[in-house]
Amino acid sequence: MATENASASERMAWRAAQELRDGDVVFVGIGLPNLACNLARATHAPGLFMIYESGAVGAIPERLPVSIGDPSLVTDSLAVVGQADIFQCMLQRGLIEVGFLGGAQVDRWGNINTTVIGDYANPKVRLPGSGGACEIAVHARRLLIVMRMGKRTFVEKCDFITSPGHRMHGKTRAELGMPGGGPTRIITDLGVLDFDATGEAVLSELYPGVTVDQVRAACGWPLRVAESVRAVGEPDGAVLQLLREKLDPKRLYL
Amino acid sequence: MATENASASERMAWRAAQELRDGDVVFVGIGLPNLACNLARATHAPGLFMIYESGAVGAIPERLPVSIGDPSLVTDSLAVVGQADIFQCMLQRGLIEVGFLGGAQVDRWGNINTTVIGDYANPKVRLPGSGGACEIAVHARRLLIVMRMGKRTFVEKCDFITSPGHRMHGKTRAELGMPGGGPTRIITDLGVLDFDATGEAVLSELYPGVTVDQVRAACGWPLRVAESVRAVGEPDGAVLQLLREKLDPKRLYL
Amino acid sequence: MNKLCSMKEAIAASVKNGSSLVIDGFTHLICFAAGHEIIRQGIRDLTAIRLTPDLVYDQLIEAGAVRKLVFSWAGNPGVGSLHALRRRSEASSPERLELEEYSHFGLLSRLLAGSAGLPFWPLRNYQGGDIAGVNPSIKTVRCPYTGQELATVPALHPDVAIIHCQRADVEGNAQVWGLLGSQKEVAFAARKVIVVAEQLVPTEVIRKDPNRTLVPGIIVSHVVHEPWGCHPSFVQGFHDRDNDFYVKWEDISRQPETYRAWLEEFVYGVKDRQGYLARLETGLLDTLRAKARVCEGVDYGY
Amino acid sequence: MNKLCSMKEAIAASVKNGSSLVIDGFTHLICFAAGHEIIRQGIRDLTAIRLTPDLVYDQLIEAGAVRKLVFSWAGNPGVGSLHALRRRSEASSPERLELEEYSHFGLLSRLLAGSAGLPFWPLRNYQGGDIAGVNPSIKTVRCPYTGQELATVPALHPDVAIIHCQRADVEGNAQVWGLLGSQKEVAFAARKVIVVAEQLVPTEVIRKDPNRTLVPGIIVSHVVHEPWGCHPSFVQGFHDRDNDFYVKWEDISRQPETYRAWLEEFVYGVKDRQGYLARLETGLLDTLRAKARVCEGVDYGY
Repeated sequence: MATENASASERMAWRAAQELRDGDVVFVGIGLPNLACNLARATHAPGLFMIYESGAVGAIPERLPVSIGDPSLVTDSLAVVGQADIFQCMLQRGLIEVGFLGGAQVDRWGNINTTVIGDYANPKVRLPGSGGACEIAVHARRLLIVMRMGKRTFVEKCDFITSPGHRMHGKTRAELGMPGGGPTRIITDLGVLDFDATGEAVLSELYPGVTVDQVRAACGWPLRVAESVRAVGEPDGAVLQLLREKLDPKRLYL
Repeated sequence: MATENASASERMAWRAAQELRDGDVVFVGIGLPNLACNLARATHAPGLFMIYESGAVGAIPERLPVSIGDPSLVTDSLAVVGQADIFQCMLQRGLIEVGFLGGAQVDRWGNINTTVIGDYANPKVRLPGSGGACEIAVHARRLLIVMRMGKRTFVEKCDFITSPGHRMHGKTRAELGMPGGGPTRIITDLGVLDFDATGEAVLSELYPGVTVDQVRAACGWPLRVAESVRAVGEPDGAVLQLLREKLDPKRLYL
Repeated sequence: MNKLCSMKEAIAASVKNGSSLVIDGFTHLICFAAGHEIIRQGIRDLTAIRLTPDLVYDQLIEAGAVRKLVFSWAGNPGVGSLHALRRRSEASSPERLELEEYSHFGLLSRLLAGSAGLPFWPLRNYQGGDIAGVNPSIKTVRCPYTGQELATVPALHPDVAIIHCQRADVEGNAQVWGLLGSQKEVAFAARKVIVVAEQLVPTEVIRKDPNRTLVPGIIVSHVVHEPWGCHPSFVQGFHDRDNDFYVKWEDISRQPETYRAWLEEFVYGVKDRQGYLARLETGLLDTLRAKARVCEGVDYGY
Repeated sequence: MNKLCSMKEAIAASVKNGSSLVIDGFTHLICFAAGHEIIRQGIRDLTAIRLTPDLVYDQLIEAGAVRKLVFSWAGNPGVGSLHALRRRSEASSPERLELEEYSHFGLLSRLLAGSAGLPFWPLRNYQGGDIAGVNPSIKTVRCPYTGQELATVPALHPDVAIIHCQRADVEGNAQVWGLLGSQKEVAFAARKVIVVAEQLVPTEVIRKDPNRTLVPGIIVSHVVHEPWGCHPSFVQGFHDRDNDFYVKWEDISRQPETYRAWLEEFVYGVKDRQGYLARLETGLLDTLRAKARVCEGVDYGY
């Protein structure tokens, strides 16, 4: 199976998996992040430790969970605890190494909007809201953002900051006394953005066949580009087979 | 078996049991209070609900527990929870109707000392300290004090207020914003003291054969006496048999 | 005290026009049966509180039972939107629902404060983002030791909490396993608690494993025995989530007409939960029934 | 990761001169084996933290291991005093121990704050009484909603927590039933956690009943397998409390001479826990062994 067959979702899941190290404690969301975690566990990070906001700790689901509260996350988990323990003793206590978030809008500082499009009191579109995203963004030591690029999603200014990034209304995380490390990378369908010392997103990797101009055209702010842009690695046939046949055979997220 | 055979401990346990109503939620300490609760359960209050600071909720111990953490309090309990739940969700939430306390010193306002005799920094006797007593005194809706009378225990002023009563350093419970009702009665080996509207202890009941003067002589402050002093009821033979043969056969507390 | 009654009796005795209400359960143990009975009784002006207003809250909204929603994530998990809510919360909406919005940790903290008998709860959160800016209930407090500023939320004491559990006795001593959500916090925070049991058991069963008791009967006012009361949500050890229903719901709920038709058929058109279950596709419940994975017991001896 | 080691190794790697330490367990699961090993290793200047400094803490004090005691109730429960402590805390004492004193709820709240990653914890307590007056760590905060003043305590992060449990795997996933004390709070508050297991089990046993897991292995650094490590305290489902020992202790500990002789024989005079157990009266352990009261398992299927 050749790499050019990899879909955007497959590439994103694979690239996100590369950010996970064996033994990392990950706060897992549903969808692509979940797939990325399961891929990492099945390949280079068998000791990845998955925690779900539903209360499952050290889950090893037998099927791809369709929600973060799927019963397959409970059966054979190492621990199942109340949500107060998840948010207080795990997240706020600083035990979470990696968090994953997506959203409807992201800006150059990694601020994410999952609340409303338009004015809060009078929104054009009402989105689901924060869930646990806000506190994950505040507390995770490393935050990975996974989103498809486009001018309506990568915006100059989020309509609403649900989950804080590196700079909010001009203030830095350090100035605000925020414990977590903030976003480390945005993994998109066109390439990967890192964050520089000022907390601004910088294009650092491109998928094969994608140009810098294409990425700039899909970004709502004048995107900074790293001096040397690397090529995103490519999922090989074995990985694609794993994703398609074993990890998401019903194509729930791919 | 005639009543004159009742020991001081037996009379106190019996009199304390009379304060408990069927269905009351009681925060049970060890020793006489525990015996009083078990007596109430075995007689007029089968639905008495016993909670222990160790975490046992709705305990029905098969043997007389020698500590508040006895394993017999766990087996066949309705619930066993962490101590955070006991202090936060049960006591601070206001679910406890009756608390029981004793101590080394008590004053006319029902303040109790279980911390030190003498100066705190340089004590003559170091006592165990509060345990859960302070918060029981703050939160229980009704507080029963069970103590033998004597000039060294019923004092003009406690050397240290471990558990607050009705008036502490001149301030009332209402002024201090304290949620619980404070002491309702002091059950002693000579008689029973109630509290008047100002929060001062008043002699209201006498055991058979005890005179007001005897009680006054055993009290470290000028004790007020109710206009009509009642006779404390008397445990009958069946109760004494229950106490001696079934509830405390090893005479741990009697 | 025997508190056993029907769902109809429990709701009629506890939920009034204008009540604040939590039907709890995080994906797990969501008592749809209670929501449907509230709709049938025509109760209005509820303040509906839940971290994740699931389909059942959307149904309450569509049926006109809800005046205000207090929440932290409103969607059809893994599928899409809550359409009754969206139709009442966007600029183009003809009528609007009152919304009070937190993150999960924030709303959970309101329940923690309520359950612990404290007037507020502190949490390290909300710096920088916009949530606190649109919710005046989120304030701050300064730590008396470090001087740092922490977010606070006020205690929440819902008038009624509805807690579905795997098993309970007639006094309301309720045992839960699998995902625990915020059921304990909700129950202790509430003024009145209805326990709904998948299985009704003698008190001896509860007493044999006291560490499993999540809600003690002393805080419970009504006990309802309602097997399958959580469908399409799930009950660990009893039945799986009906994912197909959650997926189909996206189409059913997108248009007010199909939404109302569904409510007519499955809520207004039936007398009780038995009626609802009878209208489900034949054989569906059998496909959802759990395959046993029974753990070993532990020894409480001494 | 396999974290299994001997008690000697776990203590040597974790507890240093000057460490702050909790050996937890409320009457239940008090790990005397850990305390004795600390004494044998001659560790000094400990800040020893525990709601109820039981006999084991008194023994640490008598052996000279403790500089400061942080506590809320210091006695021999149901029997009498802790005599090593009393001999070091009264006006007549030649040498004095530093004491920091709370009520149970206050010290527990320090651990709650530590476990939750908050710098302080609020509680409705200490109005009127003298405890806050002699402990400057107890401060107040004003509720941003009601204006009422609440007591606060600062977060506590012990250097080392020692948690005895009924069963654990080699990664330190620990399951506890019966009295839970403040073991969860202590473990999450601490910088380093030693899990001591009555029974070592394969991880599959833990995974079969995940709701029983009190301490997850990710916060554990060492695992020690030490059956009977809690004698004379008890382990629900394994053995009863040795009440006769608690009663006898009153006489043993009242005089420094008999106290030292006991330490010589049962602590300094043995190499490890096996040595201690070998010196107990023949047949004693058999009389303490629990009579089985095994509960039913529950179904985690879906």
